Amino acid sequence: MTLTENTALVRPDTAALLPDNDPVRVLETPAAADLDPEDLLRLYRELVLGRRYNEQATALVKQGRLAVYPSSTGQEACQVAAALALSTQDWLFPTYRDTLSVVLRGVDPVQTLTLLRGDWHTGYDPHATRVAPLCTPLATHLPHAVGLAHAARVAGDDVVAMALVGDGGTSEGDFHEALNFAGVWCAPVVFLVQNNGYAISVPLAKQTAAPTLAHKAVGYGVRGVLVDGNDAPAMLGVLTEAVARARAGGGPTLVEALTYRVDAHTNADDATRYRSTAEVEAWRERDPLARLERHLLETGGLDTGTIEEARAAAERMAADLRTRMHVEPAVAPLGLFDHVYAEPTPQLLEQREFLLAELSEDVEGNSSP
Amino acid sequence: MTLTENTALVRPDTAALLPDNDPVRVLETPAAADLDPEDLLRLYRELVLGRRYNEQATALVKQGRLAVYPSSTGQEACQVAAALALSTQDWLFPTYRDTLSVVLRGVDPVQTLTLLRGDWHTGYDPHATRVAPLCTPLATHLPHAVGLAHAARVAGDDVVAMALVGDGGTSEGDFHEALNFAGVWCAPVVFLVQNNGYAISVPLAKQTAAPTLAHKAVGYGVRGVLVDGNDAPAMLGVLTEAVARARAGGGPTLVEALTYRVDAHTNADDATRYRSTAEVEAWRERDPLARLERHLLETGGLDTGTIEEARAAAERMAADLRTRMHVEPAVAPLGLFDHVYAEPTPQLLEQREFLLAELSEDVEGNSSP
Amino acid sequence: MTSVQTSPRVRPAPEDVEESMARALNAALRDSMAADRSVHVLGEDVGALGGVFRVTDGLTAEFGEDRCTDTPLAEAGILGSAIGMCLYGARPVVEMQFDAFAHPAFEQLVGHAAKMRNRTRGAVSLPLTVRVPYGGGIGGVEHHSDSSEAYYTHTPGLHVVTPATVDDAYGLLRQAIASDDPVVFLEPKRLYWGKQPFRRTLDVPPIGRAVVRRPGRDAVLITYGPSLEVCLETAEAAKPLGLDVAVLDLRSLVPLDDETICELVRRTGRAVVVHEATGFGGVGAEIAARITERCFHQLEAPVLRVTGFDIPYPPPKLESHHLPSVDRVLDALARLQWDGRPGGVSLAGA
Amino acid sequence: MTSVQTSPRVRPAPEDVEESMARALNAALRDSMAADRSVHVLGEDVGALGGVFRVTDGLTAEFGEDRCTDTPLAEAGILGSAIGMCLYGARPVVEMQFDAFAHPAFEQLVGHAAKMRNRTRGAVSLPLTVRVPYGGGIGGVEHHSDSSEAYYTHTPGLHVVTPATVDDAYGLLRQAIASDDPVVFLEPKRLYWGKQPFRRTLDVPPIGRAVVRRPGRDAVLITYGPSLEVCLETAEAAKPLGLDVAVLDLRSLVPLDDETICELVRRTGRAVVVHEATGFGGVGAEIAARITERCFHQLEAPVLRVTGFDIPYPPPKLESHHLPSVDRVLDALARLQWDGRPGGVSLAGA
Ligand SMILES: Cc1ncc(C[n+]2csc(CCOP(=O)(O)OP(=O)(O)O)c2C)c(N)n1
Ligand SMILES: Cc1ncc(C[n+]2csc(CCOP(=O)(O)OP(=O)(O)O)c2C)c(N)n1
Ligand SMILES: [Mg+2]
Ligand SMILES: [Mg+2]
Repeated sequence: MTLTENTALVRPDTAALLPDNDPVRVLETPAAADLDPEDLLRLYRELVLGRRYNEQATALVKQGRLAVYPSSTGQEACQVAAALALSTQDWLFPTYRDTLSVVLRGVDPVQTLTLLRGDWHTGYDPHATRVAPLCTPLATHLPHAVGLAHAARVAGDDVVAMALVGDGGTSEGDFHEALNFAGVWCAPVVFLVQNNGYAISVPLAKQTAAPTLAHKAVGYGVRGVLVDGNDAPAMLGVLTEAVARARAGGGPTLVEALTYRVDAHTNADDATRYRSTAEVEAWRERDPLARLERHLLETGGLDTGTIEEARAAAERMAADLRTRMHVEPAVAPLGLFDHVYAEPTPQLLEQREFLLAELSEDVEGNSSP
Repeated sequence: MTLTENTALVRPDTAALLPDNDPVRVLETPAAADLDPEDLLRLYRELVLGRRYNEQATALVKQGRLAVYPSSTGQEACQVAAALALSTQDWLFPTYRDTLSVVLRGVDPVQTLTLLRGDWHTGYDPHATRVAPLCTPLATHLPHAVGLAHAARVAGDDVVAMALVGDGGTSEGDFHEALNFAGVWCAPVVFLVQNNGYAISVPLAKQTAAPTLAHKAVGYGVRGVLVDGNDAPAMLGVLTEAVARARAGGGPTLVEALTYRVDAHTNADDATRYRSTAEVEAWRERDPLARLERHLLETGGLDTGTIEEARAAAERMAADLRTRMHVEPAVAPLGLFDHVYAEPTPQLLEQREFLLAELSEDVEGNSSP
Repeated sequence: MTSVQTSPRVRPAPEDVEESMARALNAALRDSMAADRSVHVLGEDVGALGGVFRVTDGLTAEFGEDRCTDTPLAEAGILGSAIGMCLYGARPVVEMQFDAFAHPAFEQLVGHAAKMRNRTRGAVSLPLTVRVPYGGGIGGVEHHSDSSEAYYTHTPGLHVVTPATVDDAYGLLRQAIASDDPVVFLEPKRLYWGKQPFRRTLDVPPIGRAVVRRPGRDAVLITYGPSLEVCLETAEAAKPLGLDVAVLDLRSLVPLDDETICELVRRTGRAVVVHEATGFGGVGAEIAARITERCFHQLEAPVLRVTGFDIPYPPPKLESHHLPSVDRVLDALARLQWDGRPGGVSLAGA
Repeated sequence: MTSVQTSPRVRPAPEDVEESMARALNAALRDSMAADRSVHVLGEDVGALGGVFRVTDGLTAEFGEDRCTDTPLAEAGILGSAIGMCLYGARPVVEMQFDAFAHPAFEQLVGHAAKMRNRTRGAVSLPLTVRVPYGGGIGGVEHHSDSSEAYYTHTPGLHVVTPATVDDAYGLLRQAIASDDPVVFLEPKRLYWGKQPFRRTLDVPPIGRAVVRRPGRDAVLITYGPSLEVCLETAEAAKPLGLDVAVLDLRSLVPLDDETICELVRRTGRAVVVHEATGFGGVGAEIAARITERCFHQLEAPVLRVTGFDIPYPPPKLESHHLPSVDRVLDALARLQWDGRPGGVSLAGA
């Protein structure tokens, strides 16, 4: 008996796990020419829409219509690819920054923004949309994605879970536990790390000493892939492949997408405190939308008609969003007690009565001269 | 600007991090002949002592002198090497299973066993002994080791921390957070994973899909080493080198030692529920003490006189331990309130009064006819 | 670990078999799993070993590894993946090996399990049971004897349930598993091994209902889980002293049975709350506060508390000084201001 | 995030400069670091950014990265390594970015920070300060407005402190950092920005002492942190109704100033406890329970509580319905059974 027989493990081949140190790129390789033109156009349209969505949401904060908005401007290729790589029956596990991918999954934008508008915590039905609530405590939703994917696999169903997380989130214990469970259970889950270089103000160099975040996969027996997160076709290609692999029983993949958050962390953040304009400008030049547009124009895959069409569609979405977000949502104070439990406890019923009385008094008070 | 400039990270060379899939061995390689005979004899003596200590502690449970004993029988090479690899000023962070290494660091065995005897939680002074309390919640002491090592480095002091953890403990979020902090801070800390194949009943195959536990180092930019944990000279060599590297500013190392827990998890455990006698027997043949003894006898590094001397010393230690552990320790109920805070709160003083009154009544009650 | 015997005080029906609480819990898991394919058990060592307390004994053998699963050693991961399983329609029962080892999963419990239904306006329910062996009295070393119920009861969105009898262990666990809300199911470790008559029936009062384990006119001892035995013994010991003491077993801390509590307090005018956990900010504080709010004019004396001290749980050789004892509860009864009472009762020296 | 103004009610000495609580806390950190080389600040974004609330503004520039350190994003790792730093003689001040984000570190706090001194019989002290911005009223989304103090106060071994004035913010934080025990230092987020006179002095009452912010003969409002303002306003509003209401600012929840609490309750006979956190099992329950235990015969009415409801913290647009308001505290005062009172007070409609 050798020592490694210890564990009765069929240990994965290390070399197969080790990600390249160079990110997957498509736009700058000749291979890009082979891409399906329809897919590229779809990507392009979604990127245009996504950019416009980010702009509109940012404007809505300034207009006091959103409490806060963590923008994904500059990260649209990741957002779009995450949404497009999934099939209908699959699940998405987003963070606060991933409302764009939620919208692109087909969730109504107003419902998607409910959390950030402040009328409720989640505005859509996760079961109906197969989108988990926007998660704020970092990395805590990753075990949920693993559990769901595992349950689906055990049930014999064809469901893949895609979980999004930031570079900072990879430092949390829950990231580790989720990746490890996924590896052991060979769960059909894809972890997409949007490495935008910062966790609020903290640069990646203070976050980890790992060669790349994709290398973290090795310690879980999970496949790791590094990809240029501002290269939309590369993103879609890598994620589509990872989803297909998970679907086929090939287990989880950890995808690190190198991207950049062009805006501040949220509207409340002052990014000049921790990064230079030069850095931001350099990244603007790698803008995922501009890059794909350039590529398509150069390769003849795009004409001005299509560009205008895409922009018009985006404009319609924005106008609709603007209009609907300017309607102050009806909030129902008594609803505070309705869903704490399936049945309100006697204590909650008492508290509901109390609030009801208070609200009635207010109404009376207001109606009296 | 390339994408990887994103982070301003000087990323470590991946190849340098990637551990071998084959454990470091010494006893079965010709290199063993080169080892310093004095070191080998020291190792041998400590192994003999360690084995005897494990036997004695196990006996003490049966005699009702210990509440519980998690034995390190079969893992003595790890225990001995961990203790010997450290210099006086270094710190050890042990778990419940590592009392042997604590004893070999020079802590009084009776004080070491205080937790397991049940008279108090920690029996020795961590500052005086530079040994942290035996840690029960798995992996939660690893960040402590990192913090201490970091503080020492910041202070410019020459101190290395060695933290012990089991294979199961590597799945905890705190393991991840500790390794990541250590990597970022380049902290002088050595993590020794004693992979004894099981976390209570759970075999490694259900614990992780990683190629080896040493591979977990890669995701933290930390060096990983796999070593035959039942090969005492290999253990000592690997740990000594890791400690020296940490001391020299070379950063942390994660060492996975392949070993086996020959006894049950604790006396309360029934190991037959989850592993076969054949498996245990196979591992007994790799017994670290027998292996070194055999090697030393074969290479002429050991004579019967030395063997007897070593055994006699071990016997003296065991006899002393036995005698002292058979003295029922004095426990002081009022001491329950003394160290909750530096100064007891008014509330604790009241509660102390209450217990004092109760104890006095008891005494009166007992003394009355 | 030493076993603490429980005398079969409750419903000693001769036709019933006797069973330990650990076995009753095992039966509840088995019957729930057999009745509902969506019930999954997961945790550390729940498979081949059957759990360190053998509560999951035989479940993997009977239902397979996918239904009763040894997980990696990571409590947040266990609870978090159970939450994800709920999203896919499963009804997971998670085992935390000891009370203190649930703390690494605190964020998952408080940040997610407790909030999921509310944050989704009822769209997502989490039919999740978190089994937590809790309490002391078994000679466990550090981190093996804690009572964390107050953390959970203060967290809206969680039900918190704890049986004190073998029948309740079975009935309440089955109810917990059937519940569409997360239930923290606290199992009093020291009662695992003692045998009591066992009816293996779902017919126990629902979660949210307290049960009077002993009627009494003079005062009521309000308690739960591991302290029920102490209170029953105290009531017995108070009898020769002329006191007729009721004992109320809460069974469910959230929801709390205000109705029954207040009924007994109004009837008796005197109450003592008894639990093992640290007194400061413990469940006893909430109960005492709400009794006073609701029954102020019926109270002959302040509601008193007999609880663990405000100290970390002591080592085995000192735990007897920490835990509520019959003497301490008697002492509290004696301090319930009996002077003005018709007939007068002196418990001095009790 | 909206800023809530605080009017300078406390010690409006004309010679003092006005300062916000965030700046006072910053000054406390700066002065502590200057006075003692062993003081280290660590947390998420505490460096270049100066913390999301700017409380650590400028510290890295002044003291270097080793003294004020941006850590990786992992709360258990932050608190755990701070514990290790203590073992090496450091005096770390940890920042948790928001109350709910301290939950991943719960095990480190409860399992280690709180227990280290006790388990080593005093050999190891942990002079650790854990700063936690807490409470609501700032329009924060989910997980940004929680009040977790009850979890901490129920954990023996932790001090729990919370300032409500700018002077206390400075003085108590300096005391907390100087303390040889772990202190959970709760900073009421909604008071960060309002300015008050600031003396920058260590001469504030010690941790463990409550302060009467307003004297009064008829009833006492007992509160802390973010609710002090509400109570002071209520007391003011009660005056025209004929009630002379005292306001007690606890400042320290552990240790609790039983002496001052009981003195005021004995003097007034009536008390209301006010806090934002969920009422069930909240700090108010403990205070109400112990007042009743200690002052039963001086109480003219039960101790009432005005607290957050037993629900997850609401979204921004509904938080005003959850938080204790002047109206609610007035209402509680009105329910303090004034009928039998000489002179009689009617607060009906208040
Ligand atoms: C557990 C937890 N700790 C802290 C925070 C506060 N916080 C919100 S976003 C953020 C930075 C996240 O960085 P990253 O994961 O890289 O995602 P990004 O915002 O860049 O998309 C922090 C620290 C949080 N939400 N959750
Ligand atoms: C946080 C935590 N969870 C669970 C436990 C219960 N427990 C004690 S030892 C153990 C197995 C540990 O296995 P491993 O890390 O491999 O160490 P070994 O005992 O084999 O030395 C478990 C689950 C614990 N002590 N701490
Ligand atoms: Mg980021
Ligand atoms: Mg092990």
